[in-house]
Amino acid sequence: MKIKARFFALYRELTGSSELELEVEEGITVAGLKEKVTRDFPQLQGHAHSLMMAVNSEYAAPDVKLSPGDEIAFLPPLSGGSRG
Amino acid sequence: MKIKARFFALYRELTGSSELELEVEEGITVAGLKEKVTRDFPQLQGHAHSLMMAVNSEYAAPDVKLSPGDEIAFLPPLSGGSRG
Amino acid sequence: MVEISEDPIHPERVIREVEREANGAVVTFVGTVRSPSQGKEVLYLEYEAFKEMGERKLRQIAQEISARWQLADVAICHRVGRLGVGETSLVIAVAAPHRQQAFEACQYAVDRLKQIVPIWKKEIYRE
Amino acid sequence: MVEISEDPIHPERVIREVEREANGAVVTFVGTVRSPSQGKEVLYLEYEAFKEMGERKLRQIAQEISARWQLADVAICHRVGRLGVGETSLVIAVAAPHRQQAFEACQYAVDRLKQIVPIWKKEIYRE
Repeated sequence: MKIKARFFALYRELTGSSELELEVEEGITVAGLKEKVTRDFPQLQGHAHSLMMAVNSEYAAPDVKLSPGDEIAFLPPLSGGSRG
Repeated sequence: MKIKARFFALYRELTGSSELELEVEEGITVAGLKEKVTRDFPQLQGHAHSLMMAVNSEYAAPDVKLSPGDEIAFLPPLSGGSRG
Repeated sequence: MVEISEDPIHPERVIREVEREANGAVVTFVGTVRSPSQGKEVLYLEYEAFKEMGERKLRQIAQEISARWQLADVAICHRVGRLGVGETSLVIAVAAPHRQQAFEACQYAVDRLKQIVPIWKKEIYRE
Repeated sequence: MVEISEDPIHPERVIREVEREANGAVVTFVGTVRSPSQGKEVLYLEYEAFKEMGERKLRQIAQEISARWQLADVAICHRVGRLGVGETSLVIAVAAPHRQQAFEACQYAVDRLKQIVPIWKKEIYRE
Protein backbone atom coordinates (compact mmCIF):
# COMPACT_ATOMS: atom_id res chain seq x y z
CA MET A 1 0.00 0.00 0.00
CA LYS A 2 1.05 3.64 -0.48
CA ILE A 3 1.50 6.11 2.35
CA LYS A 4 2.95 9.63 2.50
CA ALA A 5 5.90 10.49 4.76
CA ARG A 6 6.61 14.10 5.72
CA PHE A 7 9.85 15.35 7.24
CA PHE A 8 10.23 18.59 9.16
CA ALA A 9 13.07 20.86 10.26
CA LEU A 10 16.22 18.82 11.06
CA TYR A 11 14.73 15.64 9.52
CA ARG A 12 13.93 17.49 6.30
CA GLU A 13 17.52 18.71 6.19
CA LEU A 14 18.96 15.26 6.95
CA THR A 15 16.80 13.40 4.43
CA GLY A 16 16.81 16.15 1.83
CA SER A 17 13.05 15.62 1.40
CA SER A 18 10.01 17.28 2.84
CA GLU A 19 7.59 14.73 1.43
CA LEU A 20 7.92 11.19 0.06
CA GLU A 21 5.44 8.64 -1.21
CA LEU A 22 6.42 5.20 0.14
CA GLU A 23 5.31 1.66 -0.73
CA VAL A 24 4.95 -0.31 2.52
CA GLU A 25 3.44 -3.69 3.49
CA GLU A 26 -0.20 -3.85 4.63
CA GLY A 27 -0.58 -3.70 8.43
CA ILE A 28 2.71 -1.93 9.06
CA THR A 29 2.79 -0.03 12.38
CA VAL A 30 4.15 3.42 13.21
CA ALA A 31 7.18 1.71 14.83
CA GLY A 32 7.64 -0.47 11.74
CA LEU A 33 7.65 2.56 9.45
CA LYS A 34 10.12 4.35 11.69
CA GLU A 35 12.43 1.32 11.45
CA LYS A 36 12.10 1.14 7.68
CA VAL A 37 12.74 4.87 7.21
CA THR A 38 15.80 4.94 9.49
CA ARG A 39 17.14 2.00 7.45
CA ASP A 40 16.57 3.90 4.21
CA PHE A 41 18.07 7.10 5.69
CA PRO A 42 20.93 6.01 7.97
CA GLN A 43 21.67 9.68 8.72
CA LEU A 44 18.49 9.69 10.85
CA GLN A 45 19.78 6.91 13.13
CA GLY A 46 21.48 9.14 15.70
CA HIS A 47 18.18 11.04 16.10
CA ALA A 48 15.69 8.18 16.22
CA HIS A 49 15.35 8.32 20.03
CA SER A 50 14.03 11.90 19.95
CA LEU A 51 11.69 11.34 17.03
CA MET A 52 7.97 11.91 17.50
CA MET A 53 5.52 10.69 14.93
CA ALA A 54 2.09 11.87 13.86
CA VAL A 55 -0.47 10.06 11.72
CA ASN A 56 -2.87 12.31 9.84
CA SER A 57 -1.89 15.34 11.98
CA GLU A 58 -2.26 13.60 15.36
CA TYR A 59 0.45 12.16 17.60
CA ALA A 60 0.47 8.39 17.26
CA ALA A 61 1.70 5.57 19.51
CA PRO A 62 4.27 3.09 18.09
CA ASP A 63 1.75 0.21 17.81
CA VAL A 64 -0.80 2.11 15.68
CA LYS A 65 -1.41 0.33 12.36
CA LEU A 66 -1.24 2.42 9.19
CA SER A 67 -3.86 2.47 6.43
CA PRO A 68 -3.44 3.23 2.74
CA GLY A 69 -3.15 6.97 2.06
CA ASP A 70 -2.15 7.85 5.63
CA GLU A 71 0.12 10.83 6.05
CA ILE A 72 2.89 10.15 8.55
CA ALA A 73 4.95 13.04 9.89
CA PHE A 74 8.46 12.72 11.36
CA LEU A 75 8.78 15.41 14.02
CA PRO A 76 12.06 16.51 15.65
CA PRO A 77 11.96 17.88 19.23
CA LEU A 78 9.68 20.94 19.32
CA SER A 79 10.99 24.46 19.84
CA GLY A 80 8.02 26.75 19.22
CA GLY A 81 7.22 29.84 21.26
CA SER A 82 9.90 32.32 22.17
CA ARG A 83 13.07 31.96 24.21
CA GLY A 84 11.33 33.84 27.07
CA MET B 1 -0.22 78.21 59.81
CA LYS B 2 -1.89 77.52 56.46
CA ILE B 3 -2.18 74.09 54.87
CA LYS B 4 -4.11 72.76 51.86
CA ALA B 5 -6.68 69.96 52.19
CA ARG B 6 -7.75 67.95 49.14
CA PHE B 7 -10.79 65.69 48.98
CA PHE B 8 -11.31 62.92 46.44
CA ALA B 9 -14.22 60.86 45.12
CA LEU B 10 -16.78 60.20 47.90
CA TYR B 11 -15.13 62.75 50.23
CA ARG B 12 -15.26 65.42 47.54
CA GLU B 13 -18.96 64.67 47.07
CA LEU B 14 -19.65 64.68 50.82
CA THR B 15 -17.76 67.91 51.56
CA GLY B 16 -18.70 69.65 48.33
CA SER B 17 -15.06 70.72 47.94
CA SER B 18 -12.09 69.33 46.11
CA GLU B 19 -9.62 71.71 47.69
CA LEU B 20 -9.63 73.95 50.81
CA GLU B 21 -7.08 76.21 52.40
CA LEU B 22 -7.20 75.74 56.18
CA GLU B 23 -5.74 77.68 59.10
CA VAL B 24 -4.44 75.18 61.69
CA GLU B 25 -2.27 75.40 64.82
CA GLU B 26 1.50 74.88 64.52
CA GLY B 27 2.59 71.29 65.21
CA ILE B 28 -0.76 69.72 64.37
CA THR B 29 -0.51 66.04 63.39
CA VAL B 30 -2.23 64.11 60.61
CA ALA B 31 -4.57 62.62 63.23
CA GLY B 32 -5.27 66.08 64.65
CA LEU B 33 -6.20 67.42 61.22
CA LYS B 34 -8.44 64.44 60.57
CA GLU B 35 -10.26 65.15 63.85
CA LYS B 36 -10.63 68.84 63.02
CA VAL B 37 -11.93 68.18 59.51
CA THR B 38 -14.45 65.54 60.62
CA ARG B 39 -15.68 68.10 63.20
CA ASP B 40 -16.06 70.75 60.48
CA PHE B 41 -17.73 68.25 58.11
CA PRO B 42 -19.89 65.97 60.28
CA GLN B 43 -21.06 64.15 57.11
CA LEU B 44 -17.57 62.57 57.00
CA GLN B 45 -17.93 60.98 60.42
CA GLY B 46 -19.44 57.68 59.28
CA HIS B 47 -16.48 57.25 56.93
CA ALA B 48 -13.58 58.27 59.17
CA HIS B 49 -12.54 54.66 59.86
CA SER B 50 -11.86 53.95 56.17
CA LEU B 51 -10.08 57.23 55.52
CA MET B 52 -6.46 57.15 54.33
CA MET B 53 -4.39 60.28 54.38
CA ALA B 54 -1.46 61.48 52.30
CA VAL B 55 0.89 64.38 52.98
CA ASN B 56 2.50 65.89 49.90
CA SER B 57 1.47 62.89 47.76
CA GLU B 58 2.77 60.22 50.14
CA TYR B 59 0.80 58.09 52.62
CA ALA B 60 1.32 59.46 56.12
CA ALA B 61 1.04 57.89 59.58
CA PRO B 62 -1.33 59.54 62.13
CA ASP B 63 1.52 60.95 64.26
CA VAL B 64 3.27 62.82 61.43
CA LYS B 65 3.51 66.58 62.18
CA LEU B 66 2.40 68.98 59.48
CA SER B 67 4.40 71.97 58.21
CA PRO B 68 3.16 75.22 56.68
CA GLY B 69 2.15 74.79 53.04
CA ASP B 70 1.72 71.02 53.28
CA GLU B 71 -0.89 69.48 51.01
CA ILE B 72 -2.98 66.87 52.82
CA ALA B 73 -5.18 64.50 50.82
CA PHE B 74 -8.25 62.71 52.19
CA LEU B 75 -8.48 59.39 50.33
CA PRO B 76 -11.51 57.07 50.35
CA PRO B 77 -10.95 53.31 49.90
CA LEU B 78 -9.22 52.71 46.55
CA SER B 79 -10.92 51.05 43.61
CA GLY B 80 -8.55 51.44 40.68
CA GLY B 81 -7.83 48.77 38.10
CA SER B 82 -10.62 46.82 36.50
CA ARG B 83 -13.21 44.45 37.93
CA GLY B 84 -11.26 41.52 36.47
CA MET C 1 6.71 54.68 31.57
CA VAL C 2 3.71 55.21 33.83
CA GLU C 3 0.70 57.37 33.03
CA ILE C 4 -2.71 58.33 34.34
CA SER C 5 -4.63 60.07 31.59
CA GLU C 6 -8.05 60.71 30.08
CA ASP C 7 -6.90 59.52 26.66
CA PRO C 8 -7.86 56.11 25.29
CA ILE C 9 -5.15 53.50 25.88
CA HIS C 10 -3.61 51.51 23.05
CA PRO C 11 -2.19 48.23 24.45
CA GLU C 12 0.27 47.93 21.56
CA ARG C 13 1.86 51.27 22.41
CA VAL C 14 2.30 50.18 26.04
CA ILE C 15 3.82 46.85 24.97
CA ARG C 16 6.25 48.68 22.70
CA GLU C 17 7.49 50.70 25.70
CA VAL C 18 8.95 47.62 27.37
CA GLU C 19 10.26 45.71 24.38
CA ARG C 20 14.02 45.45 24.42
CA GLU C 21 16.30 43.19 22.42
CA ALA C 22 17.25 41.30 25.58
CA ASN C 23 13.64 40.64 26.63
CA GLY C 24 12.07 37.50 25.20
CA ALA C 25 8.78 37.66 27.09
CA VAL C 26 6.20 40.41 27.54
CA VAL C 27 3.17 39.72 29.70
CA THR C 28 0.34 42.22 29.49
CA PHE C 29 -2.75 42.76 31.58
CA VAL C 30 -5.62 44.63 29.94
CA GLY C 31 -8.57 45.63 32.09
CA THR C 32 -11.82 46.58 30.40
CA VAL C 33 -15.13 47.93 31.61
CA ARG C 34 -17.41 44.99 32.23
CA SER C 35 -21.15 44.64 32.14
CA PRO C 36 -23.15 43.32 33.88
CA SER C 37 -21.55 44.13 37.22
CA GLN C 38 -23.03 43.00 40.52
CA GLY C 39 -26.04 41.79 38.60
CA LYS C 40 -26.78 45.19 37.09
CA GLU C 41 -26.34 46.49 33.57
CA VAL C 42 -23.54 49.06 33.48
CA LEU C 43 -24.16 52.20 31.42
CA TYR C 44 -20.73 53.71 31.94
CA LEU C 45 -18.06 54.18 34.54
CA GLU C 46 -16.28 57.18 36.02
CA TYR C 47 -12.67 56.83 37.15
CA GLU C 48 -11.16 59.60 39.25
CA ALA C 49 -7.50 59.83 40.28
CA PHE C 50 -5.22 61.84 42.51
CA LYS C 51 -2.95 62.10 39.51
CA GLU C 52 0.35 63.38 40.98
CA MET C 53 0.30 60.87 43.80
CA GLY C 54 -1.05 58.10 41.55
CA GLU C 55 1.78 58.43 39.04
CA ARG C 56 4.28 58.52 41.89
CA LYS C 57 2.81 55.27 43.25
CA LEU C 58 2.90 53.69 39.79
CA ARG C 59 6.60 54.57 39.58
CA GLN C 60 7.06 53.00 43.01
CA ILE C 61 5.46 49.76 41.75
CA ALA C 62 7.79 49.74 38.74
CA GLN C 63 10.76 50.17 41.09
CA GLU C 64 9.55 47.42 43.41
CA ILE C 65 9.35 45.09 40.40
CA SER C 66 12.82 46.00 39.13
CA ALA C 67 14.20 45.30 42.61
CA ARG C 68 12.43 41.97 43.05
CA TRP C 69 12.57 40.57 39.53
CA GLN C 70 15.89 41.72 38.14
CA LEU C 71 15.86 42.94 34.55
CA ALA C 72 12.10 43.42 34.34
CA ASP C 73 10.79 46.48 32.49
CA VAL C 74 7.35 47.83 33.36
CA ALA C 75 4.87 50.20 31.72
CA ILE C 76 1.52 51.06 33.28
CA CYS C 77 -1.31 53.22 31.88
CA HIS C 78 -4.52 53.85 33.77
CA ARG C 79 -7.31 55.76 32.10
CA VAL C 80 -9.56 58.12 34.04
CA GLY C 81 -12.76 60.02 33.22
CA ARG C 82 -15.86 58.52 31.65
CA LEU C 83 -15.47 55.04 30.12
CA GLY C 84 -18.10 53.06 28.23
CA VAL C 85 -18.60 49.30 28.45
CA GLY C 86 -15.81 47.48 26.61
CA GLU C 87 -13.35 50.36 26.87
CA THR C 88 -9.89 49.77 28.30
CA SER C 89 -9.27 51.17 31.78
CA LEU C 90 -5.85 49.72 32.49
CA VAL C 91 -2.86 48.27 30.65
CA ILE C 92 0.17 46.87 32.43
CA ALA C 93 3.05 45.47 30.37
CA VAL C 94 6.00 43.69 31.95
CA ALA C 95 8.97 42.48 29.93
CA ALA C 96 11.64 40.14 31.21
CA PRO C 97 14.18 37.74 29.77
CA HIS C 98 12.12 34.78 31.03
CA ARG C 99 8.38 34.33 31.00
CA GLN C 100 8.01 33.06 34.56
CA GLN C 101 9.34 36.37 35.91
CA ALA C 102 7.17 38.35 33.52
CA PHE C 103 3.98 36.52 34.58
CA GLU C 104 4.75 36.90 38.29
CA ALA C 105 5.73 40.54 38.02
CA CYS C 106 2.65 41.47 35.97
CA GLN C 107 0.34 39.82 38.48
CA TYR C 108 2.16 41.62 41.29
CA ALA C 109 1.67 44.95 39.50
CA VAL C 110 -2.11 44.49 39.20
CA ASP C 111 -2.46 43.49 42.87
CA ARG C 112 -0.26 46.33 44.06
CA LEU C 113 -2.07 48.91 41.92
CA LYS C 114 -5.34 48.05 43.64
CA GLN C 115 -3.64 48.42 47.04
CA ILE C 116 -1.76 51.69 46.77
CA VAL C 117 -2.70 53.77 43.72
CA PRO C 118 -5.23 56.52 44.57
CA ILE C 119 -7.84 55.90 41.89
CA TRP C 120 -11.58 55.56 42.43
CA LYS C 121 -14.31 54.07 40.35
CA LYS C 122 -18.01 54.80 40.18
CA GLU C 123 -20.28 52.49 38.21
CA ILE C 124 -23.37 54.07 36.70
CA TYR C 125 -26.12 51.50 36.07
CA ARG C 126 -29.19 51.55 33.84
CA GLU C 127 -32.31 52.68 35.78
CA MET D 1 -9.05 32.18 16.89
CA VAL D 2 -5.78 30.33 16.35
CA GLU D 3 -3.33 30.96 13.52
CA ILE D 4 0.09 29.97 12.26
CA SER D 5 1.16 32.38 9.55
CA GLU D 6 4.07 34.16 7.92
CA ASP D 7 2.45 37.56 8.43
CA PRO D 8 3.61 39.96 11.16
CA ILE D 9 1.49 39.70 14.31
CA HIS D 10 -0.28 42.71 15.82
CA PRO D 11 -0.89 42.08 19.55
CA GLU D 12 -3.79 44.52 19.60
CA ARG D 13 -5.65 42.56 16.94
CA VAL D 14 -5.20 39.34 18.94
CA ILE D 15 -6.40 41.03 22.14
CA ARG D 16 -9.47 42.32 20.32
CA GLU D 17 -10.38 38.73 19.38
CA VAL D 18 -11.01 37.77 23.00
CA GLU D 19 -12.59 40.94 24.35
CA ARG D 20 -16.19 40.42 25.38
CA GLU D 21 -18.43 42.61 27.51
CA ALA D 22 -18.45 39.97 30.25
CA ASN D 23 -14.66 39.69 30.40
CA GLY D 24 -12.93 42.17 32.70
CA ALA D 25 -9.40 40.81 32.38
CA VAL D 26 -7.24 40.02 29.37
CA VAL D 27 -3.77 38.61 29.95
CA THR D 28 -1.45 38.55 26.97
CA PHE D 29 1.87 36.88 26.36
CA VAL D 30 4.06 38.37 23.63
CA GLY D 31 7.19 36.49 22.63
CA THR D 32 9.86 38.33 20.68
CA VAL D 33 13.12 37.33 19.03
CA ARG D 34 15.91 37.91 21.54
CA SER D 35 19.55 38.66 21.11
CA PRO D 36 22.03 37.67 22.41
CA SER D 37 21.03 34.04 22.78
CA GLN D 38 23.31 31.45 24.37
CA GLY D 39 26.01 34.08 24.45
CA LYS D 40 25.92 34.68 20.71
CA GLU D 41 24.60 37.60 18.69
CA VAL D 42 21.48 36.53 16.78
CA LEU D 43 21.20 37.74 13.18
CA TYR D 44 17.76 36.31 12.55
CA LEU D 45 15.62 33.30 13.23
CA GLU D 46 13.74 30.80 11.11
CA TYR D 47 10.52 29.25 12.42
CA GLU D 48 9.09 26.25 10.61
CA ALA D 49 5.72 24.67 11.35
CA PHE D 50 3.66 21.64 10.43
CA LYS D 51 0.81 24.07 9.89
CA GLU D 52 -2.27 21.81 9.66
CA MET D 53 -1.29 19.83 12.75
CA GLY D 54 -0.04 22.94 14.55
CA GLU D 55 -3.33 24.80 14.20
CA ARG D 56 -5.18 21.66 15.28
CA LYS D 57 -3.01 21.51 18.41
CA LEU D 58 -3.57 25.23 19.09
CA ARG D 59 -7.32 24.62 18.92
CA GLN D 60 -6.84 21.72 21.33
CA ILE D 61 -5.07 24.06 23.79
CA ALA D 62 -7.93 26.55 23.52
CA GLN D 63 -10.40 23.76 24.26
CA GLU D 64 -8.37 22.51 27.22
CA ILE D 65 -8.44 26.03 28.64
CA SER D 66 -12.19 26.45 28.15
CA ALA D 67 -12.72 23.13 29.93
CA ARG D 68 -10.43 23.90 32.87
CA TRP D 69 -11.07 27.63 33.36
CA GLN D 70 -14.71 28.12 32.57
CA LEU D 71 -15.59 31.20 30.55
CA ALA D 72 -12.06 31.84 29.31
CA ASP D 73 -11.61 32.96 25.70
CA VAL D 74 -8.31 32.27 23.95
CA ALA D 75 -6.57 33.55 20.82
CA ILE D 76 -3.14 32.33 19.72
CA CYS D 77 -1.01 33.50 16.78
CA HIS D 78 2.40 32.02 16.02
CA ARG D 79 4.49 33.51 13.26
CA VAL D 80 6.72 31.38 11.04
CA GLY D 81 9.36 32.13 8.42
CA ARG D 82 12.27 34.50 8.84
CA LEU D 83 12.10 36.86 11.86
CA GLY D 84 14.57 39.60 12.77
CA VAL D 85 15.66 40.50 16.30
CA GLY D 86 12.84 42.30 18.12
CA GLU D 87 10.09 40.89 15.92
CA THR D 88 7.11 39.17 17.51
CA SER D 89 7.00 35.38 17.15
CA LEU D 90 4.04 34.59 19.38
CA VAL D 91 0.99 36.28 20.87
CA ILE D 92 -1.39 34.51 23.23
CA ALA D 93 -4.38 36.41 24.62
CA VAL D 94 -6.66 34.96 27.27
CA ALA D 95 -9.76 36.76 28.52
CA ALA D 96 -11.74 35.79 31.56
CA PRO D 97 -14.12 37.43 34.01
CA HIS D 98 -11.44 37.38 36.70
CA ARG D 99 -7.75 38.10 36.39
CA GLN D 100 -6.51 35.10 38.38
CA GLN D 101 -8.04 32.72 35.84
CA ALA D 102 -6.69 34.77 32.95
CA PHE D 103 -3.12 34.73 34.32
CA GLU D 104 -3.20 30.99 35.01
CA ALA D 105 -4.74 30.09 31.69
CA CYS D 106 -2.30 32.24 29.71
CA GLN D 107 0.68 30.67 31.45
CA TYR D 108 -0.79 27.24 30.77
CA ALA D 109 -1.16 28.09 27.07
CA VAL D 110 2.51 29.08 26.71
CA ASP D 111 3.72 25.93 28.49
CA ARG D 112 1.42 23.67 26.51
CA LEU D 113 2.37 25.28 23.19
CA LYS D 114 6.00 24.39 23.78
CA GLN D 115 4.99 20.81 24.59
CA ILE D 116 2.63 19.86 21.78
CA VAL D 117 2.64 22.33 18.88
CA PRO D 118 4.86 21.15 15.98
CA ILE D 119 6.95 24.27 15.41
CA TRP D 120 10.73 24.43 15.14
CA LYS D 121 13.18 27.25 15.51
CA LYS D 122 16.62 27.76 14.06
CA GLU D 123 18.76 30.64 15.31
CA ILE D 124 21.22 32.10 12.85
CA TYR D 125 24.14 33.80 14.59
CA ARG D 126 26.66 36.38 13.40
CA GLU D 127 29.89 34.64 12.20
